[in-house]
Amino acid sequence: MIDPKLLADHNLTLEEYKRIVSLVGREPNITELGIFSLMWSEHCSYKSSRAFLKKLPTKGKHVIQGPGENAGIIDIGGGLAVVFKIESHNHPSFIEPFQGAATGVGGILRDIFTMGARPIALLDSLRFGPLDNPRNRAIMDGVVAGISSYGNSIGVPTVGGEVYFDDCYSKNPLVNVFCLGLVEKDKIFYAKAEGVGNPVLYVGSKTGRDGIHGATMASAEFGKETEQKRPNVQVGDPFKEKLLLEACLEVMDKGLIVGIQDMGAAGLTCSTAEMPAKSGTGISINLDLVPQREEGMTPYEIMLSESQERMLLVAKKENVTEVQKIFAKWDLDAVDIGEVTAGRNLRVSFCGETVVDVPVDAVVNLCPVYRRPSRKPAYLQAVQKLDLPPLAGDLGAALLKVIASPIIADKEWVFRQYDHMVQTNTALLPGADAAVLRVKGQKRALAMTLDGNALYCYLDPRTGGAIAVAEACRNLACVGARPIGVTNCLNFGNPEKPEIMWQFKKVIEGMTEACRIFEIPVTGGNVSFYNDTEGLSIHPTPVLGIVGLIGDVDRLIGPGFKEEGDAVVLLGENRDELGGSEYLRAIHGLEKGRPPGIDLEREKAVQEVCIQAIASGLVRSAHDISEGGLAVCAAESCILGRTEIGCVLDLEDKARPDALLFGEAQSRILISASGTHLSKLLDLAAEKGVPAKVIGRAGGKELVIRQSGRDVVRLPVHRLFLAWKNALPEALSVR
Amino acid sequence: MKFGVVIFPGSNCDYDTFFVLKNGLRQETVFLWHKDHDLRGVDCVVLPGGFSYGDYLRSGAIARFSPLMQEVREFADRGGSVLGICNGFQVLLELGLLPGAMLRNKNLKFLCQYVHLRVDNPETRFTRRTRRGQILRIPIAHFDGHYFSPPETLRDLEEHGQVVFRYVDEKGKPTEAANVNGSAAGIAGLINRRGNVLGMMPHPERASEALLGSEDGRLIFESLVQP
Amino acid sequence: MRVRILVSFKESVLDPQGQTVKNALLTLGYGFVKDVRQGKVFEIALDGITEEQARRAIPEIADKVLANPIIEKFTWEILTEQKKV
Amino acid sequence: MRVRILVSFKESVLDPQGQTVKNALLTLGYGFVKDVRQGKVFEIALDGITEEQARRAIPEIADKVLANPIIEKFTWEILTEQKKV
Ligand SMILES: Nc1ncnc2c1ncn2[C@@H]1O[C@H](COP(=O)(O)OP(=O)(O)O)[C@@H](O)[C@H]1O
Ligand SMILES: [Mg+2]
Repeated sequence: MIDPKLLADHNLTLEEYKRIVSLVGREPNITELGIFSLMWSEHCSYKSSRAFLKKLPTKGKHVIQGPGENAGIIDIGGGLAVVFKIESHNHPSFIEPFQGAATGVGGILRDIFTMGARPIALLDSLRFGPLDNPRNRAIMDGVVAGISSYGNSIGVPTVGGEVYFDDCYSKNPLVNVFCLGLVEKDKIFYAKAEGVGNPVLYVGSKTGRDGIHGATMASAEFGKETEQKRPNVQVGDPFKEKLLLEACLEVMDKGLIVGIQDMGAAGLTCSTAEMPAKSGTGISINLDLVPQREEGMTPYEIMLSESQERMLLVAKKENVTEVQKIFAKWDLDAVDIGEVTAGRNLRVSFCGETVVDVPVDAVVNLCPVYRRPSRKPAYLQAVQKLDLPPLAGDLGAALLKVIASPIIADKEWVFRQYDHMVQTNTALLPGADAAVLRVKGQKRALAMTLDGNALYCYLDPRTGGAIAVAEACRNLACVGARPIGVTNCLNFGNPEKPEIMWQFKKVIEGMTEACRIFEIPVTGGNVSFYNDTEGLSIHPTPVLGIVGLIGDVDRLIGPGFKEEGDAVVLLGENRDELGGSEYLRAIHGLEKGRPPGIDLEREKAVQEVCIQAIASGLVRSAHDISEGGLAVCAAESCILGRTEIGCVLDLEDKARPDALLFGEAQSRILISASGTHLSKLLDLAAEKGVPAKVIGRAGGKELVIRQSGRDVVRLPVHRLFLAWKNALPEALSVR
Repeated sequence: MKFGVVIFPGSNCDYDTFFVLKNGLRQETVFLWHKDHDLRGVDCVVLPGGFSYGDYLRSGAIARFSPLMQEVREFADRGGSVLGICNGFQVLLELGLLPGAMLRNKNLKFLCQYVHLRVDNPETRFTRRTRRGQILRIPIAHFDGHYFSPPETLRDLEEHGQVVFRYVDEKGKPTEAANVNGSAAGIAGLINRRGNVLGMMPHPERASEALLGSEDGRLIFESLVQP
Repeated sequence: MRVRILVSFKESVLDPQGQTVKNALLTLGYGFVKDVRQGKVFEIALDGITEEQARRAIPEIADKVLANPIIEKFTWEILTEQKKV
Repeated sequence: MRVRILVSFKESVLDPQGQTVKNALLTLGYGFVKDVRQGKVFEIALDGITEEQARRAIPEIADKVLANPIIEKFTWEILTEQKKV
């Protein structure tokens, strides 16, 4: 009988093992066991999440490919489609921040170009522990350098992203990377292994012993024994990947291959099992032919290695020489290691012996699906109860502090390290609400953003999930883009804890509802469970990656005020909501209260007004009100233009002054417009039933906010600018 | 004017440069492959930005040995126009077509941002569409752009007007803060004595369309095209 | 006192830099090159500690600051006069 | 045969990486650190040439490829067994 320790090492339960035995029809050997352990890991099989993910809406007129392939695909017209996906690389980035983050970029890029698309944009969502801890600073420094090194070198611009800080990420930083590629609709490729007798080609880097069990590592909690897991981290080779990218796109463009799959998590195992499983075929390969970097590798090691920068191709027989010629041009080998077979098994031989012979369906599709128990967490009641602290005396001082909170402060320290302009499409640089890329030769442009407020999700997962979608869409609306597709990365704790499962369920419910109302399809994503270290879980952290389309790139606007004298208009309504705000966290040290409520229909109407107003050229700037509330939004609008421009806002709301300034009530956008366009803008809003009110005027050198005629904030814009600009570099340069 | 844009393994601004020359300036433009020996009859060779050979050893150190670069050297010796942008500039330094070497940026980080350049020599075939002292707003994107050469060389470069572009602030002052990568004498662009080989760290091809935020870089390509 | 610390990737870790240099050398005709590994070298000048103290401090520094023990290994030596670069 | 080549900046060239390491060490309390210089190390495995040939080829390789003589200098040695990292 099987050794329980061996099973534990492979993260398999006894029940799962018994199922394997019955599926294979005998006891698996060690290599086969390794294969099942990888493919049945949480990371690859989605066994705890699948049942819930099914609820997400995935249909839409323009969806070419929904979940189930390496990335989702949406038709954008004009014969073009966008291919996009988000992936996490959390655990490796904690163990080795630079290489962990770098190889995360490498992995998501391969997911995109395997489909025939040229990657044109990267975005990254990063979460770290507070920067007063040197360890957290070192992690952030390494992660940013790693992303920068890989993305810059391969020549894909990193055009946006987000950075958050919270204690819960101190031992569990999150590194989620999103990539978007552009493909001609009739040149899309899939991970297929069709055509019995077609050769299977191995291309890219040689296989080494690196990263064995990377996928299972991402599927278990971290503890003190992390040390032993160390060698699992790989070193990335962006130069090799650049060659691989060019060579793969060239063979695909010439139509020389049948199917292609990257070897990322779970390496050769994943690609040789998934490709035939999708095509109803089998694959037979000979490991002696696999290019190896190290001597004496066992079949187990070769099959489970997660060496980077590798791909598996299935080519048409008659094209092999041509394919090899193209790879040779890029200084790469394309080695024929096997063929597509009729039997639906994965057969692997090594030194003349068959070392693996298992049904691909069993490996890929027959992993048990779990409906793990869920229970409402006990902490919720305590954290949702908020006794508002007494009103701070000087709200101007509070604003200076909130705007310098690392969550809100300028992120240039990060994105200056990323080449965000290569490929010369970036029409709106990092720092705006969403990144905007022109499509060469077209009037239309693409907008994209990553968003997710984990504190809201911690305080109320369902509302948090809905707001994450709404806020991402609002960011797109602020640049005039209508959302067309969603990808998402769900970062959670250990799903075997019922409380975590409950959070997961609720967040998905919220996201599902929002996606339905916005009518945007989810085309894929990634789930990262087991983000716990020594028993502590991170806040539930969904990261939404939403892509939008802009009709006319010449109408593009940014978040900063443009002209003195322009009217400042509030779309939406101020409300007395302080729960879950950055103000409470930064000024009072409280992560408490209920997050702001959200009326999704209202939200949609507000965004529609903004999109239409921009398309009609009625507005000169638009900025969404989110973390930090109205005061921070106004200050940023003063700062973010080509030159600093002040403003005076006159508010009549009855709310508590700090709630009015810093509350994060949803569905609000701050717009500036010239006098000539104002009435049309207000008419448009009225027509859609959206509250819109002129609340002030841009101009001068100060930010002045009045409530019922009394100044509550009066600050020179330049002071706000300096506080916002210097906060992150200063926090990071402390010794 | 016929342009040739060189592709090394790891070049990544090759298409960007090609796009500006072909679609923006409507010039005949071809790609040149690093393994070839043929310059395909071009009038100007452009070495684009990127990370040739990953820049793993030193930026530009391996690309200089490409077969094509031997042709480019002879082409330059015959007086042909050669423009090296970013990694292309680094290749020209390694090749010895321009003097000096590149060190890591002074803050030891990759820098991608707009900078201001002052034209200190408008009398070259690469800058004749600019004025002396004109300020150009063009982005940089590099890790190793900290120009170095020994004091004698620097003196020599200044004496012969070989410093074409210098990092300055928006008013045209060569301040320490404006010299973001720490280059000797704030040097952002250099020309050889003969005036036919220019290397520059900033990316003019990223500043050749209003939509992208600046058209100042276009002046450099237009200078070359001008009869 | 001067010490020299060499830091390089562990054997099983991919060394893209070394690989690239190796390929370049082969293309240039140095066919006798079988393998290249690239690493970092640190030369540190010390003052005010005994050799014995240095022998304890240096590996600590290397492990904690100069090398990343997850993927790198290091060796070190105290430099006698003629060994300085 | 294995050779080791050390490449480092000439004295006249500023070494900001070394400076950064030095500052890091000082903040960590290693007050006895007076100076740090950072460089590169290459370990090359050779095959099919005599030691004499290697003694001619290695400095050539170092000078032509591994180091940039404008900013860098190098030293090299043939490694005896016990010296391998
Ligand atoms: N959060 C999610 N929402 C929607 N689809 C998801 C989510 N997470 C994963 N998926 C989809 O499940 C499918 C299985 O993922 P797979 O490609 O095996 O994962 P990976 O590439 O992460 O190893 C993919 O198509 C992926 O897009
Ligand atoms: Mg995948």
